[in-house]
This record gives sequence, structure tokens and C-alpha cells, in this order.
Amino acid sequence: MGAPAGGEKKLLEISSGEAEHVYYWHCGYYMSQFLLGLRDRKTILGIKCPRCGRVYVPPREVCGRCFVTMDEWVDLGTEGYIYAFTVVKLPYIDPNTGKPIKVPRTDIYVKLDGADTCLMHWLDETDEKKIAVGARVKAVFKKRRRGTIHDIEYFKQI
Amino acid sequence: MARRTAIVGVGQTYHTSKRKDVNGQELINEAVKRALEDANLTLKDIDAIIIGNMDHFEAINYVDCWSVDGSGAFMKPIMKVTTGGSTGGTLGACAYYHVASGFFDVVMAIGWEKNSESDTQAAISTCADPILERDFFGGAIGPNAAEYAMYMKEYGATQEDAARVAVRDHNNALNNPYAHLRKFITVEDVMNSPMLCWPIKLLDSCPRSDGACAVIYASEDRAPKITPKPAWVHATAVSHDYVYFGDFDWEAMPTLEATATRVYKRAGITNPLKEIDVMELYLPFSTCGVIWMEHMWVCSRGESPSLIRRGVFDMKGELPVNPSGGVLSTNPIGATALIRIGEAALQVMGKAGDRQVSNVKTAMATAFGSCYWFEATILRATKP
Amino acid sequence: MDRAAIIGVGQTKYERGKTKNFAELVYEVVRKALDDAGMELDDIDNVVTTTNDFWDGRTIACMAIAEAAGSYGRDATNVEGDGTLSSFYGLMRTLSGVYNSTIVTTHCKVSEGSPRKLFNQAFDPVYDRLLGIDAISSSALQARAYMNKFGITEEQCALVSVKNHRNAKNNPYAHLPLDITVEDVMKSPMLAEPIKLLDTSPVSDGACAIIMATEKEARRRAKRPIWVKGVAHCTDAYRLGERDLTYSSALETAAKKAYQMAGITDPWRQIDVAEVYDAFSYMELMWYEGLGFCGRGEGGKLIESGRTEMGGELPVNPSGGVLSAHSVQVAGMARIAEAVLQLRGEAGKRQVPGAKVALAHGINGICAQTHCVWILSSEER
Amino acid sequence: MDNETIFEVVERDGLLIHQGVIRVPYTWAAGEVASKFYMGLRDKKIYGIRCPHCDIVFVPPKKVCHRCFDNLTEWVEVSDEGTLETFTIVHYNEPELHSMKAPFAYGIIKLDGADTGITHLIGEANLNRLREGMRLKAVFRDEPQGNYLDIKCFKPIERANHG
Repeated sequence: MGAPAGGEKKLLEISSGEAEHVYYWHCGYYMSQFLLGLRDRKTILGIKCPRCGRVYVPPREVCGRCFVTMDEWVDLGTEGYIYAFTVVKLPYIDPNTGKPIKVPRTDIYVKLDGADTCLMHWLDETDEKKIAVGARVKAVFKKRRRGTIHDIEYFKQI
Repeated sequence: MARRTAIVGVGQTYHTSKRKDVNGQELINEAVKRALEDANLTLKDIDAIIIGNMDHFEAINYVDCWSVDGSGAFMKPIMKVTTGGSTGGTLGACAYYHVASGFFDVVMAIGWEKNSESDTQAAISTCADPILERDFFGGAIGPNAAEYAMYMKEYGATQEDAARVAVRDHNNALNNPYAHLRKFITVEDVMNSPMLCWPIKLLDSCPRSDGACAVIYASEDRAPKITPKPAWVHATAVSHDYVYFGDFDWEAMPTLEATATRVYKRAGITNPLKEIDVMELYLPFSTCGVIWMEHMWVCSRGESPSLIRRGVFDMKGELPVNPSGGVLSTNPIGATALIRIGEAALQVMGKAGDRQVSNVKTAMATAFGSCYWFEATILRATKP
Repeated sequence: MDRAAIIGVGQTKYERGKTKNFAELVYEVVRKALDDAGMELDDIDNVVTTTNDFWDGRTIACMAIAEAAGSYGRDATNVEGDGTLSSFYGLMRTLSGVYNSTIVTTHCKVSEGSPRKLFNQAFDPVYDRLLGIDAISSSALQARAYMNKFGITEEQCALVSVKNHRNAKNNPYAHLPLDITVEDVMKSPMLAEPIKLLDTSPVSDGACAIIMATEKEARRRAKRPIWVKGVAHCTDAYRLGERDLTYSSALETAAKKAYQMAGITDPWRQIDVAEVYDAFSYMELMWYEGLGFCGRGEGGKLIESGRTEMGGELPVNPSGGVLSAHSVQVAGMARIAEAVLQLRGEAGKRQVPGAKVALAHGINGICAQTHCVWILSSEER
Repeated sequence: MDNETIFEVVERDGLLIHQGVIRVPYTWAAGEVASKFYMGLRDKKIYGIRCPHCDIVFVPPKKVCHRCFDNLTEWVEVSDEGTLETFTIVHYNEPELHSMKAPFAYGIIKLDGADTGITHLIGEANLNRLREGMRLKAVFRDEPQGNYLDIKCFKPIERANHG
């Protein structure tokens, strides 16, 4: 009877250990076309709304504003400018690996020429003083490409 | 048609960085019991419950079902809503519609988070599209930083203007016993704090907290019997528009403008600066406290810094903002926006203690989703 | 309560490994529901989506489908849970006086994740999650408790599977239409005693959308509005060891409340067709009892009598039910959509002739901790 | 770049399927109540908590009674023996979830002195002989780690042990 012995007030924690969840996400037609464009043609594809004319990257089936199906593909090439950037300095846990990311790492929002939305990627420069919003950038492709966003290794300032 | 609905009780935990002494259910229970106590109700009086958080912070699937021991939902209706950072706003709206529809008379909304149970940035970065954006999403700080950089250039605002917002919120928190960070700071402290992403510094940004909040909504029949001065819900509104992070127009803040426009229209507000007595705003960075006032139509473009310098949004100013200390001092993410609603309600009910703004007739609370989902609520001392 | 009606429904075909992504699935059903209602998105003033961050594999999963659901520029919100719950929230918004017409969407691609591991996350991380228990093994505990108490046999459970897979042959959306016998079910691989492979529901991907409107809007727009007569949900205790696993009081409570709203005093006679959430075969028998279709412990006898088959007095799951298509979070809304088709007389080969009152049922959580019951009717009064 | 993780990419009929993995680690606070429960297991004692209002002894213990919503403080030691209420024998393997290889059994056991069932593993047993109502006894882990598996499993009580 009575309270557990010892009267010791210890507060425990339960750990998830190395738990992981594996998914197999279907890219669907539109994202697949985009990724195959990177892999096979080293180009970045956008898609244009037939009603409002907005050019979306990454491409997708529906223009949310007009609620119409889009089918006009636009070859956006590989250049644009930096719309926003972050130099990540504090390592956080990479959800892909459960281990800290390597810092510094520069995340950028690229407004590609001819696009109305931004593509997210990395910049190969981590010195804030050498990065400017509005600077021209160009995608640098890998030699071996697999149909992923990392077929672009990074963007570099021109 | 719509039944009039009011907030009649608010409860929250003493927010802190880590609550090792309670599990999630027990944390929730503290807020629930305080809300019941505040409204002088028992669990029997509650007809339905809504709960929300962000799943990947604690990795609990079917939180509504799991919560029963804390939320009190045993043999009651409960459902879960979630929209990221704006979850608290979504919860408040959901409770409002539960009552306004006529299905339920007394309804409790619960927001909670135990951010200490995982790496917040790891969990939040899974909100980005896994195939195209996840690897490049180091948080919302970059775009906010760029937004303020552009703003300074265009309107002559300074880093000190943002620091003044941080000072205001942090120092207001000294009056709020529930706030997580309660430390007096100066503009100089903010300016000297570590640079996270130019021009945003450590003291310009929000912490992560363990905490819960519960807010009780009641119908027109029931509310006046529960409390002599309920906070009547006059309007709620939501707007958002993105799928990918890259989609958003950082300069124009279309979703904030749309939300503000919509909620003012529904509440019949034409001049927010004059007609609203206090605001509890979801400002994740102090810079947002400069720019967003303009997108909320409180003042015209470029005018916000001068209002901040004049102290218009200070406790004794014309339109006090964040008497509670806001998100910069307390941020249990799934609860954060519901705390805004709860604090706004306390102001209307005249129960905000040391952080009370005198004679509040109209209060506004906002919610901000981790990427540009805005919600807003207008509460008044008078019935709609 | 003011009245509201369902005026449009849309479903994908349910199958494993659908190639469309979340947004494309949702766009498909929103388009179908709008076409079904004869509406354009401009006619819709608010949106409720349904997502689950675990099944979808991303936090704030509602981001992925915002454009596809028609959320742009609209007042939108998001529920996490079974589609019957998000539909109920959609109904509340419709009746709040703030809106005229609401679209509610739900989607799930169960095949893309690891269902057992994702469901294990519903268990208490501080206590029993470490046991590695999942939906099948926890339901097996419930199945045995129920069967042992009332002498329900495995063959009686198997009859549910036989009936529903056969019904699925009449449903073009179903994932697993099958011609099977009780013997086939009994001989199918044992997973967690007494649950065998053919007692379980398939891993299905799919999406569903419904459009609800106020009475005024429904009258203006819909040729055949289906009126919502009653809805209620209720949640049992969290821990299995604290519940009566042999009978669902939460279902009884929800059903009684929904019946009361709808003026139903004798569910067996007043309801013409029911679509229930049979994630496992034994569940359909338990739900008969909780819904008051028969007495406690009489579910086995009821299925044997054939009275819930097509052509029986109260056909249950003419669509093939969840045993024939189980897209988590979608399956409950699919029950509503199927009930609507029945009441409009548009259910094709699975039509129950002359159905005027239908029941749709959804569940949520471990061993159906939460139940939600809907009563729909083609008749106004 | 440094931070790229290589995942599988499958191409099927001109469409891509991307593998993704979420490996966010979690640390859950057990809280005072569950911590006490686990401290008890360390001493091979099983503690429940009693609601005086509802007269229910909860095992495992909880801080709040879900029925009357009172805070619970009355700790009660219960027996490590109890009665099997329901069980299932699992025939599939899910190595990342299961601590035992199939076939193995889960059961809900009502310990003597408790009013609620505890869900757990059944081990050291002839699975063919499991029956509702049979008596089981807790098997404690030799080196407790402060979690649910500090009870390794419950095993059938052999008649000989009853004396």
C-alpha cells in the first residue's frame, strides 16, 4: 500500500530511439515532368495558367486563383534572381536523417526569369556579405542526374 | 440564422521551456481546469470539445482520442483541427461555429504543444513539400528578414523600430504571470543580441514553449448566465493561398490584407486604429510588428515606424498591442494563437489583471500559419 | 436547428498505388462534386479540408491541397480525423449563418506510408506504444472480447466479409470486389487471432468531396437535395483496458442523439439503408448492436438472417463498405457520399429501391474510440 | 552538397515515385505519475492510483480520472498477478514495432486489486493454451530502463506455483 518506496522524485523521459517512417510519394504527372526536365534536359519547367497567365514553378495541375487545369508548359531556363535568402547558422536536426545538418547552409528563394513564383534551393555562398537580394543566379546541374530537385546541385551568383 | 456566441472562460498553463513534470495529457488538463474554474463551470457543462496542435512536434496520431484523460472528452464529442501555427485561430473559429450553428451550447477549444519533446525546427521543416522544398526550408526567418530589409530600404525604417516592438512585447510580458520569457529588455539589448539572419536578431524572434490554453465558448442563452461580462464574437475570418513556400508574395502580404479586410467588414469596422481598443497579434518576429500593422490597415504604407516611435501601440498608447507579451515571449505553437484569442477575451471581460487595458470594448486577435495562413477574430463587450 | 442539404458528391475510384499526388486526387473529387451539383467554384464560399500529418508524411499537410480544394481566396479550415467529422464541421459552418455553401474534401494515400507503424503512433508514447501494437492487433483484442462474451463465431464475422465484397461488385469505386465464400475467409492467412486477412480492409488510396448548402441555397440549386436530419459524435475512454470492448457506448450515445434529431424512434424500421465503417468484419456486427439494429450480442444472428444483405429489410453497406475500400480518413465521408447516391436513386447496380432514409457512420482512433452517425433523407419532413 | 540525403527514385510509366524518410527523434516527458509507476517497476512493484470518487483503481496510473475529472493522489500497490480478459496471437512480423518474433500474444490483463486492464505482451507461454480468465503473472525486466517494457511480459501461472 501507499506511495512507491523511496519517495524519490525522479522524472523520467521516454525516447523514440531511432524510429523512422518511410514513405513512397507519387510525384504525379506534373511534378514528374518537372523532375524529368531537370534530369533529361537540364532545364526548369514551369506551367502557365490559360486564364490569368501566371507562370507557376514548380508546375502543378490547377491554378488556385482561377481553378482551371493548366497545360501550357513553359521552359524557364536556368537563370533568375535571389528573392530572399537565409544563411542557416544554427544546426537543427535534419528530418531526413535524424542528425544535425551541416552549417552554414544558404537557402534561397529564386525568382526564375519568366516565373511568377519562386523555386527554393541552395546557394553555394555562405558569407552573408557576399549575397544580395536581387542578385542574378544560375542553376548548376550535376553530371549524374536521377530525377530529383538535387539534379540541380546548387545555384551560384553570376 | 447564426446564434450569437461569446467567450465565457479562459485558462492557460504557466508557459515554460520544458515541462518534465507532466505528460501532454496532464499539461492539457491544467489549462482545461483553469478555464472551467474561470467560467465557474464543471466538465458536465461542456457539450463538445475541439483540440489542436501540430502532430510532428510530439508524434501522437489521433490527438483528439489520446487527449481524453486531459481534455475531459470521455463520452463527449471531440474533434481535432490543425493548420500549423494558426491552429489556435482555427480552434477558436471551430468552437465559434460549433455554437453558432446551434448544435452545441457550451464548447471548449484546447490548443497545446510540448515543443520540448522534439527538435522544433526538424519537425517544422517537414511541413515543406518533401520532394521539392523540404531540404531547403530552414524556417520562415529568411523571407521575413528579406521582407524587412526591403521595407527599411523603401520607407526609411530602422532595425531599432523592430527592436522597439520586441521591447514592447517582452516588457509587457512582465505583467503576465503565464508568460514564458519575463525579463526586462532595452532596445540596446535587442540590437546587441546575436544576429540570426540579417536584420533579424535573437531578441527579435519568438521562443518555443511547452504550454496549453483552453477557451470556453457559449451560446447567447447560456453566456450571460455563466459570466456577467462575456466577450462576444463578432467575426472570424481566414485567408491563405499557397501550396509551395515559393508561391508567396512577401511584399504584398495578400492573405493578411484579405483576412483583415474580411474580418473588419464582418464586424463593421472601418477605422481599426480608432475602433479597436486592444490587439493580440501573432507576431513571430518583431519586424512583423512593424510591417504587418500596415497590411492590417491600421495605418498607411510606411507610416508604422512613426506610430511605434510615438508609442501608439504601447500599453498606454492609443491602440495597445500584445499586453500579454505576445508570441515573442510565449510560443507553445498549437496553443499560441488560441492564447491570442483568450487574452483578447480577458481584456474584453476586464479580467486581464496587471496587463489589463482600461475600458476595452473591442479587441482583435490574429493567427499566423507557419507560412502565410492568417486568421482573425473580433471580440466585443456588446452583443453583435 | 436550421436545415441544410448535401447537394454534390464526388469520389475517386479506390485502389492501391494511385499515381496522382494528394493535390491531384483532391482536384479530381472537387471537380466531380462541383459538376455533380451543377456549380462552379465561385458558387462556394468556404472550404473544409481533411488531412493527417502522419498518413500524409508532412506536418501542416493541408498546405499540399489548398489550391486543389479551392481554398484560394476563401475562408478555409482543416480537420484531422475521419471524413464524417470534417463533414460535420462543414455542416456547422453551413448552418452558422456566415456561409451559404461549403465544400468538404478528404484524401489519403495509405499505400505510400507504413500503415502499421503510423497507427502505432496513436498509442500512448509514455505507456503502451512500446508494445508495437497496431490497428490489426488492437482490433483483434476487441474482436475476441466481443466474440467471447456473446458467442459470436468467426464464421458469422466471415459472413460480413462475404456480403460486403459481393456488394462491392456493384460499385465502380470499390477497391476489392470479390466473389468469396465463408470458407475462403476462414482459410485466408491468420494475422492476429481471430482476425484473418479476409476479415481486414485493404490498403486503398482515394479521395472524396461533398458540397453542403443552406436550405435556401439548396432549394435554389439542387434538383435533388439530400437533407441532413441528424448528426452526432461521441468519444470513449482512451485506454483499451478502461473500455467495455464488447459494446460501444460511444456509438450508442452518438446514434441516439442523431436519431433524436431526426425523429427516429425505431431505427430498424425507419432506416432504409446504412453505410457503416467496417474496418474489420467483426466491427459491422458490433455496429449493428450499437446502432440499435439488434440487441446486444445479436449481431451474429442478424448477419446470418440475411436481413442486412441487398434485398433484405435493411441493407448494410451496399457499396461494399470499408472492407472493400479503406482509404483512411476518406472512408467515413465515402459512406456519406454513398448514402446520398442511394437517396437520390442514383446508386446504379447497388441501389436499394425506394430508399428514403439513410444512415452513414464513421469512426476514429484505436478500436473505434470515436463514432460519428449521420441520418440523411431525400424527404424534407 | 553536404546536406543532400540520397533516397530511392523509381520511374514507372514515365512517372516518378520518390522515397522519403522522416527520422525526427522524440523525447516524451513521462510526468510525475508515470515516473512513479516506472520507479515502482524498478523495485518489481506495480502501482496503481485510486479514484475515491468513482472507486476505481487505475493501472497503469493516471493523474486525472477521466470519469469525474478529479486529480488523483491515492497510490495503491496492486498484485503482479491477474486475470486475462482478452488476447490475440499475432502471426505477422513487424520488426521495427515488435519486441518478439511472431507468433506472440498481446493481452489485456486485470491485475488483482486493479479495476482497469493493462495491455501487454504475453510470453513464456504455450500460446495454444491461452484462454480468457486464465491467471497471469508479470515478468520483470532484469535491468529496468524506465519504460513500459520494464515489465517484459505476463506469463501464465503454473499450478505448481500456487502450492
